[in-house]
Amino acid sequence: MDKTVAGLPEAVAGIEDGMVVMIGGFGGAGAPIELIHALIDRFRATGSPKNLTVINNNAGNGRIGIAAMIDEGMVAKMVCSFPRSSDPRAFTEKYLAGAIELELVPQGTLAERIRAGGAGIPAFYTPTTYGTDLAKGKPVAEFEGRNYVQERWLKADVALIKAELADPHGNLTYRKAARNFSPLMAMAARTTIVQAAKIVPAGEIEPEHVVTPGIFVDRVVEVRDAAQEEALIRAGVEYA
Amino acid sequence: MDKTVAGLPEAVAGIEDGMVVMIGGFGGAGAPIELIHALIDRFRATGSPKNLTVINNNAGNGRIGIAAMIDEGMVAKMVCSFPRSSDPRAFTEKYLAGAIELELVPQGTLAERIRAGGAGIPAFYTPTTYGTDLAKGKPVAEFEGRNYVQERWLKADVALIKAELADPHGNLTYRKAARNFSPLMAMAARTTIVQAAKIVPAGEIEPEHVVTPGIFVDRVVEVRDAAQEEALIRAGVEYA
Amino acid sequence: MTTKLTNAQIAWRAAQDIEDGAYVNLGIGFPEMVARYQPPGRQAIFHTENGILNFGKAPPEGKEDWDLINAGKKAVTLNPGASFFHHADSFAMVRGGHLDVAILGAYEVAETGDLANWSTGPKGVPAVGGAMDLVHGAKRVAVITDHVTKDGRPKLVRACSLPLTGVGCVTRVYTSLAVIDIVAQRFVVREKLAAISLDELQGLTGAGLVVEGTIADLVVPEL
Amino acid sequence: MTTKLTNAQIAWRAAQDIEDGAYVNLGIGFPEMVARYQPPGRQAIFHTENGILNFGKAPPEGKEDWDLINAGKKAVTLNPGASFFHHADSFAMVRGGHLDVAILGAYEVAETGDLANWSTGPKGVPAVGGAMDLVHGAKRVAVITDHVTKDGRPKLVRACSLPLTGVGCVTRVYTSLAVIDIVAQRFVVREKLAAISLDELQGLTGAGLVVEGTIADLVVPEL
Repeated sequence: MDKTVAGLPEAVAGIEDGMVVMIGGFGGAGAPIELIHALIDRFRATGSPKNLTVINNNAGNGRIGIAAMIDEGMVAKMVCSFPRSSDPRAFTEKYLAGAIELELVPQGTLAERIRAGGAGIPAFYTPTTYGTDLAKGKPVAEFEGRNYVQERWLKADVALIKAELADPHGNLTYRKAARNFSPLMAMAARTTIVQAAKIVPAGEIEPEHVVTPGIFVDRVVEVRDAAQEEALIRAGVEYA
Repeated sequence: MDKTVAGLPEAVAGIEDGMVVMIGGFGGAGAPIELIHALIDRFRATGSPKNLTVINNNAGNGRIGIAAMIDEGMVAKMVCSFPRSSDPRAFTEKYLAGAIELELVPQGTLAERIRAGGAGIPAFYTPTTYGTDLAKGKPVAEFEGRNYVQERWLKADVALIKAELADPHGNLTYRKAARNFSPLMAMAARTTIVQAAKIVPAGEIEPEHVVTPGIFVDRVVEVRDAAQEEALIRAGVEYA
Repeated sequence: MTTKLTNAQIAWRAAQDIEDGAYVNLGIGFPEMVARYQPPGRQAIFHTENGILNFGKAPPEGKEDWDLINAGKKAVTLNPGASFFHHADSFAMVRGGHLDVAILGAYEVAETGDLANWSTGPKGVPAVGGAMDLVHGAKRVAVITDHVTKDGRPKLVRACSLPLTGVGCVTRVYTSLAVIDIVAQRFVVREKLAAISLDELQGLTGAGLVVEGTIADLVVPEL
Repeated sequence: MTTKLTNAQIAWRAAQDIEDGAYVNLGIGFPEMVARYQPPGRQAIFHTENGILNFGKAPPEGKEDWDLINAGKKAVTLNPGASFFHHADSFAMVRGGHLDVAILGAYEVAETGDLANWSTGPKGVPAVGGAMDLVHGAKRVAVITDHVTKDGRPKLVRACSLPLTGVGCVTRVYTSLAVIDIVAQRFVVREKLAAISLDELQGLTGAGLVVEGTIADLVVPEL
């Protein structure tokens, strides 16, 4: 059992045009910048993958990461809760020009829909959005005198995840609030690709401390000294 | 913020007739024997609580724990997936005599219903039980060409939980497979009562290693050298 | 001198109602200010949607850890007894009724308890974040807001004109002029500034005000 | 000499189809035996519903840790790379399609893929455990079973007479006489013991057998 791959190009291999890609991170915490940039490199070299649907809480910041994917024209649709950031120009421009689609999902519903995708729950009811514009067209039902909206699972072809420790089985831990959506996305994707700050031998992560069990992970690549998105933004870095 | 209570009687105070009580544990792993026996002590002294609905994976073993509650006549209904054990006499006798009600729930559905109760999800769809006797009377729906059964959340008035470490905020860790249903039940009960092998100062449990955040916990009592149910069963211990 | 509270004073007043040991979520922006005014001797536990319980103050500038942020993406620190968890667990806390108080900002609040605080209309890029989740589940959903808009129109109204965040979810409103409960779909005035009459308050409010018993003076310190 | 495989030999045959690195759940009882016969050079990762991935063999008697048990409540050990998780995550692995193989016992299997393995009827105390969850979600749901009941009646049938565990869920059956796939609601014979004719096998089966191409000999070692 060895899910480690040698480098970033191998890690992002097989991501094809039109795929649905979940990308971990909330703001800069947990953004798998190196995996994203490896995917951009492939797009620049081969013209693929494009027409991607990207699922993330936000819709990119500045000129790196998801924003750079959008700038490159790789993204056809964003599914997110908050397509704003300190510098949302990349998404905003394309959106206002009608060049990118947006599915706006409340943050908690987004998390629960992804979990449902990973857990084999095709639909569930939530009070969130009942009576609002975002519930339009969705089935509603009353339970115990209160109204709820039916929401559907979200699944992906691929998840790109940033972890702290990984072992060759794909067991993962995360760093602080960089955990956010990543354990859920790892469950909900057909192929889960992880960049870890460190790969340790099997058995070194205490079984009680594993946050994402290896069954949810397909590939692991070690990226030491990975960039933190927020730090790059503040430093004005551009991936161009 | 100090959720610790001095002793077992204080820990189980306020559990009243007719309440729904979730009890952690799968087999002997995670069974909060001392909390259960404290509740039995109160019943013997006061005649209360009785007419309880107990939610647990099993329905008691031997003459201790939940089996002893059943023998005492405290339990009106069991909600469980597997009312068998190495010695299921207590439940079996009452059930065959029509003196106790049974709601049989598949194990994964039981877990998911409890999680739903804790997460504010009143209903969800699962493939489990579709086309079987256990789906009778439940709504069904088709999603993406496959059939699913609608299941409802499970909530409780009280959860009795066995943890390994606790801090005064109620943050918890568990020991090995004794984790099982406990983190879910802690979420789904109005009052979550925990016996912990050790109470440590706030900050001693690494924030990354907390399994149950304190928001889900109401009372914590330290029970050093707690009994392990399976060990008691094998030793032939009876709580009588 | 204008006869109204500053934002800091509104936040201070809201903070006085947070009990010791309460689990609290403060919305991004103005509501975050409430944390500054916890009464002495009381300790609230703050929740942030992105997966932390019991976070503390901002770190000194230059000492930020950008993996340790709140829902507003501001750097925070941890208090002893903190914990991390993923987004589904975090919103289980929200939606599952585990928070004691959520304090949010508002564009409009209706006497029905409806809240509009996420969209000012169809222009631009819509963004909702956790607002629609937060209005459900907390035992008490309170709003802090100026009593009127910048151009003087009422923010407390009969029915919201802007897109709703949630239906019938708000139970108390702390404004720059008054503390108002929503009871049985009516605005019930609990406190108001002594310098303003009930008639004046009614004139600045877009729905009928109800009085039950006496109205206390809304008294806050200089801040 | 009876011309049929022992349980150990059925388990051995099932084990040969488990690929290196597969995530596998073995039902309680007879299916647990499959773990003993992993082919050399292949490492399967075993999942148990009560919250462990990558558990290992039973500990020596007297060395049991009763907090470290499998779904059958037997003491187990951990292999390097193991993890613990709660029941909702555990059944997310099951229901969410993350297991490669689930191997279960059966009272009856129908040519439609329906499985009956949890109840022999309304008498006694019903108990279901994780059986109904396990038949959904694993990429491959296989059954190991004697070909006929103790009193000689077919266990592979047109339609189950006992209460169902799941509808259309089984894709392969390893019996004491044959290896049979369920394809388009028909039993397709892939392997059978050389000592038994297809007619004899049909005579012991409660639904029509289909042949696609050749039937291989079912060959297993002495065990």
